[in-house]
Order: sequence, then C-alpha cells, then structure tokens
Amino acid sequence: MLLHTLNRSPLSAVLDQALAGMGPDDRLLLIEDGVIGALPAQQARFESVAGRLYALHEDLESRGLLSLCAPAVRVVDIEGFVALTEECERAVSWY
Amino acid sequence: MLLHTLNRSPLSAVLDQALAGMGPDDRLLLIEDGVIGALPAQQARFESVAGRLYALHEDLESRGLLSLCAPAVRVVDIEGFVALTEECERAVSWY
Amino acid sequence: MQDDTRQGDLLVILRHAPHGSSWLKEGLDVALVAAAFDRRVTLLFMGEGITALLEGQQAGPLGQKGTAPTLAMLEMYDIDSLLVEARGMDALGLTGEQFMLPVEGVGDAEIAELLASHALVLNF
Amino acid sequence: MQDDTRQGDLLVILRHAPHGSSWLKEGLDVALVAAAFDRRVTLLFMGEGITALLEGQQAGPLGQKGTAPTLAMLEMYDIDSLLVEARGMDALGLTGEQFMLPVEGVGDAEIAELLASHALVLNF
Amino acid sequence: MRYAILLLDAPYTSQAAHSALRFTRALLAKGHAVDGVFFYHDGVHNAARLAAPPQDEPHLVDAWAELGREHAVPLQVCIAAALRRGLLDEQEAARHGKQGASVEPPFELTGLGQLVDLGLRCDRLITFGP
Amino acid sequence: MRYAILLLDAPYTSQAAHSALRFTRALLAKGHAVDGVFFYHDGVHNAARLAAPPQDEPHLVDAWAELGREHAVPLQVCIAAALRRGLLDEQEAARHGKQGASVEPPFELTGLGQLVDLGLRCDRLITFGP
Repeated sequence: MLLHTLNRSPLSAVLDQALAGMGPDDRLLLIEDGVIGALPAQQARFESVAGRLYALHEDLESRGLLSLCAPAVRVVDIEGFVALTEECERAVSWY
Repeated sequence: MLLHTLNRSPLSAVLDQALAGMGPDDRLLLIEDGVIGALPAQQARFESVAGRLYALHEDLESRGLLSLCAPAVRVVDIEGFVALTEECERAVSWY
Repeated sequence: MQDDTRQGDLLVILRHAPHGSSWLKEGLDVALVAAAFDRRVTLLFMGEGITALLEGQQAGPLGQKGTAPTLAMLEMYDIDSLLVEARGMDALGLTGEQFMLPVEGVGDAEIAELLASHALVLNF
Repeated sequence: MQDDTRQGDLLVILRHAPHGSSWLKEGLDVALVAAAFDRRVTLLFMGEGITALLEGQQAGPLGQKGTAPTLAMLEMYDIDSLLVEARGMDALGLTGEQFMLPVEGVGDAEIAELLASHALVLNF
Repeated sequence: MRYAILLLDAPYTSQAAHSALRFTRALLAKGHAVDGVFFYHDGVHNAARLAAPPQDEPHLVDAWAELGREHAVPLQVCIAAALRRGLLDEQEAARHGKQGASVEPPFELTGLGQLVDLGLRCDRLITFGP
Repeated sequence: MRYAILLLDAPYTSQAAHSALRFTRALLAKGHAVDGVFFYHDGVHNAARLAAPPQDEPHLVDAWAELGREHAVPLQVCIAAALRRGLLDEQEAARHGKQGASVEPPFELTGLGQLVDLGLRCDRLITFGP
C-alpha cells in the first residue's frame, strides 16, 4: 500500500496522472492547492479512491475550505500526514 | 485584434483559459511546449481558432515536431513572431 | 460590468490559488502599485484563482500571510471592478455568497472583450 | 515487461517535455547517476514526457542541448527498460514508430504495479 | 515601435528566458526600440551574477548583460521579488546586513511601478512565463 | 523510522518549502530519524544565504539552517543544479573565478548520488514539488 500526495487542483491534468498510478489499496492525500479537490463539486473526480481520500487540515484551513470540505474526505493534520507515511510502504508525490 | 501566445501543451488546462480569452479575430501562437498542440491529433482542440493558429518553427524543430506538424498550423520563425506582435494591437501571454 | 470600467487602463488576470504559490500575491502587488499610480485597475479571477475570493481564509501554519488581507484592502485602493470567470465558478462549484467581496461573473465572450478593451493586460 | 525488471531498484517517472523545462533533464540525470552506481533503473514516460522519445530532436536555437543525446546514451548505462503510458500516447496521437528508442506501452493497472514494486520511485 | 519585455521565470528552469532573449534580439535586429526588460517573479534569477552554467550551455545572465550594454536596454529587476529570492545588489546587501552581493550592473533593482510604466508607455509589452 | 526529504522548489515561489519544513519538524517531534534533506531542481534556492524576505514572513533559509544544526540533519544541495542557478559555496566560487559565495554551511553542495543513496537507504523518501 502506497501513499500518494497531490498538490495540484482537480482542474490540473496531474490529478489524472496520480489516479493512473494508484493501486486498489493506495491512499491519496491532498495537500497545498490540492485541497481544492476536497470541494463537494469535485468528488466525482475522486470516485475511484472513495474512502481512501485525505486532505491536510492546515491547508484547508488557510484557504477557507475547512467548512466547505466534502464529508467523504478524511481530514488529517501534519501529524496525521506523518502517520500516513508510517502506515504506507512508500510515498509518491504528484506535483 | 490581439495576439495570444501559449507555451503549455493541449494536455494542460491553460489552453482552455487561452481559448476563453480569444476574440473572433485574435491569433494564437504556440511556443515552447505549446507546440505539442501542432500535432494532428490535437487539432480538434483548436477548432475555434481554425486559420488563426500559428506555431514557432524553432520550437517545433528542436522537439522533432516539424515533420509531424498538422498542415492547418501556420509555421513562423522568430521574425514571424515579431511580425505578429507588430500586426496585432497587443499581446497576451498564457503560461 | 459598466462600460467605463471596461475601458480602464489595466487588466490583471489572476489564475492561481492563494498560499500554494506566489503568483496571486505578485499579481495583486502589480494591481496595487498601478492603482497607487492612479491607474484604473480591473481584476479578473480565472480557474483556481477564483478560490482567492473565498471567505474565512487564514494565515498559513508558518505564519504565511496569504492574500486575503490584500483583497480586503482593494477598496482602499479604489479597485472595485472584480470580475470572475463564470465557467470557472461552475467548475469549482462555488457561488458568490461564499466570497469575501462582491464580484461579477463574466462569460467567455465578455472575457475576450475585456482583453481587447484594456490598454494593458497582465496575466498571472 | 519482464518480472525481473519490475523488481528493479529505481523507477524514474518523466512527465515533462524536452526543451520547455529542466525537469526532464534533471530526472534523467538522476537515472544516469543511479545506473552508474549499479542500480537497476526503469524509466516511465507519462503525458508530455512521452514527446522526449520523438525522433529527430535537435539543439535549441541558442545551443540548448535538449535531452535526446542523453536518451541515446541510456543503453551505455544499461538502462533498457523504457515504459510509456499507453493512455498518454493515445492522447497525443503518437505511435512507437515515431520514437528514437524501442519502448513498451503500459496501462494504468501496470503503472500502479510498477510504483508498488520498485524500492524507490522518483517523480519528475 | 517601442517594446517592453516582461520575463517571469529563471534561466535553466524553463525555456522562458531563452525565448525572451531571442525575441528581444530579433526586435533589435529589426530596428525596434526596447525600452526595458523587466524581471519579475522567478525571472529575477536572470540577474544572478554567480550563475555558473556548464560551458557548453548558453549563459543567459551574461547574454542579458551584453544585450543591455550593447543596445542600452535597461534591465530592471523587481526589488521585492529579488530580495526574498536572495538577489541583492551591494546597496541592498549593506541595508540587510549581508556580506557580498548577487546582483550587479547593468541589472538594476527597481520597483513594480516601472513595470506598469513600461507597459503603458510602450506600444507592446510581451510577456514570457514559465 | 529513517526518513529522507526531497525538496524541489524554491521558498516564496511555491508552498513546497513550507510544507517540507513543517513535515520534517513533525517527523523529528515524533522521534523519527531524518537522514537528510536533499535540495534539487529549484529547491536549491532554499540554500540562498542572501535571501532577505520581509520580516513579517517566515525565513525559510534560516529555518532550514536552524533545523539542520539543532538536529544534525544533513542539508544536501545538488551541486549541478546549484551552480547553474547561481548558488556557489566559497570553494566553487573560487573554482569558477567568482567573487563571493551564495551558499554557506550547514548547507553542503554534493552530488546526485547522495539522493539515490538517501532514497534507497532510508525507510521513506518524501518528495515536495512545486
């Protein structure tokens, strides 16, 4: 099981690359501008990773997105980010 | 009439922004990685600017794309780029 | 969108989100400087840049200021022409009620017109 | 794609076009260094990175070398596992006959497997 | 015609600086006036006097300096963008208590007002981004 | 666990450096070992000793240096990426006939082999890109 991090919004083609690289148990953590993907209107783009989609609390908060975040997205803080890298065998960064 | 330059490939969402900004007589010049848009398979993306699509010769050539360039694309060199900026009232850069 | 605004001197296009990069900040800095030199400035938010308008933004965890304080100052600089790409709002699923400032949505044809009618267009 | 290649040490993903930025060059430099240190290296070309494989590339007009000379050297470094995202080739409308080196197309499932099976994945 | 150039990315990171340099040379060759090249965002790195690219690659910093000197084209570097990126001339280095400088003439640190002025004064402003 | 960090963008241009710094601090706070932070591509600008950001913004270069010193974390800067971007220590400045240096300890210029070594030696390599 791998952890994938994505720092680009779902408007970017990088999301498609990240999804292409994801195995059936891999997790996807949205960070930086990637947290725009936590908006409810974007959830269709993340159907294939339902239940395995995370977003970084601090990056949601600084962008005013915390209260708009879709309920299906698991919000973790920087300690949660560290924990995800511990639990997953490796991390791959998409940017 | 404006000149728009685009240095991103048609795989990028920046192309949509450039097309949104183009008036009915404006011209679009593909430079740098933008010349990937001169490939025949990409021409459907440029339908709305048919006859007004240009690509920079030097950037096609260095990428091995000169012989693959779609016939509808007008190829200009750096002097042609200068001439386009003379003919057009202003230039807007999309990157 | 009023016709006299469209004829304003400077159009600054903002296409990047706050916090993630310096593009938005550096674009806004140009707008403020131009306004301070008594130029009329119109801002056009496109794509991810639209998220710059969201209410409730905060400093980053290392104290990065972000751009919301700058947006809050726009009125002081007489920058009151804030336009938003309607298609981008749709794509993000955002509405004007979520924004910290009043804005006006514009379609593609209007965007092309804006570009054609401003003496200087800077794209960030 | 042979199973022993998949188990190789290092997977370098190349997602950027030649000449337009330094990403491709800097990604290839990592691959060459790893190979020089006797690591097995697999290259995966995705998206615009696929255009790095096109035949007939040349130096830029200011003498920028580009990356084709580096690709021509890969065999000398025993880097012979060159994989290409099949979906990206389709999107660009490119075929293997247009490439300077023999490559193997891979689908999404294989890409995920590649990432899972390499000890180190570097994404450029 | 009177042209101004706005360059927004560093050399060696993207092709923007290469394109801007060639375009500016083509303008001058055709007899146009170039009122200034303005370096903003990561474009300020074009003024890095310590840049030491491999000898078989074009030296963008030297090329800009030569163009600026030979054709009297002002090379204007946004001071706010430069300071945070470690690009200081001697005066700014002294002001910030730093030893040594990373920017030297013909590059000059200046304010963003110069960009607005250039853009509105010239017939054409051509932007090169990353 | 043993971690390595790969940072690929400059401070003040994207958030990557901020994210990498916070993540590295969180690793150390949790008792993990950080075998090295490797700076590549535009990440080499994190070592720019002349960086002078506004006083009300975080000073990334100083923050990395402090983290490196306090926790004995090697701060490894790719020498090839650094030289072309104007980042030289005293030794490289002398070698290239330049006056002054733009990189100083605890940042050290080193080869790409270190990145491969770090990546294969550590349990985790976490990359922060632009």
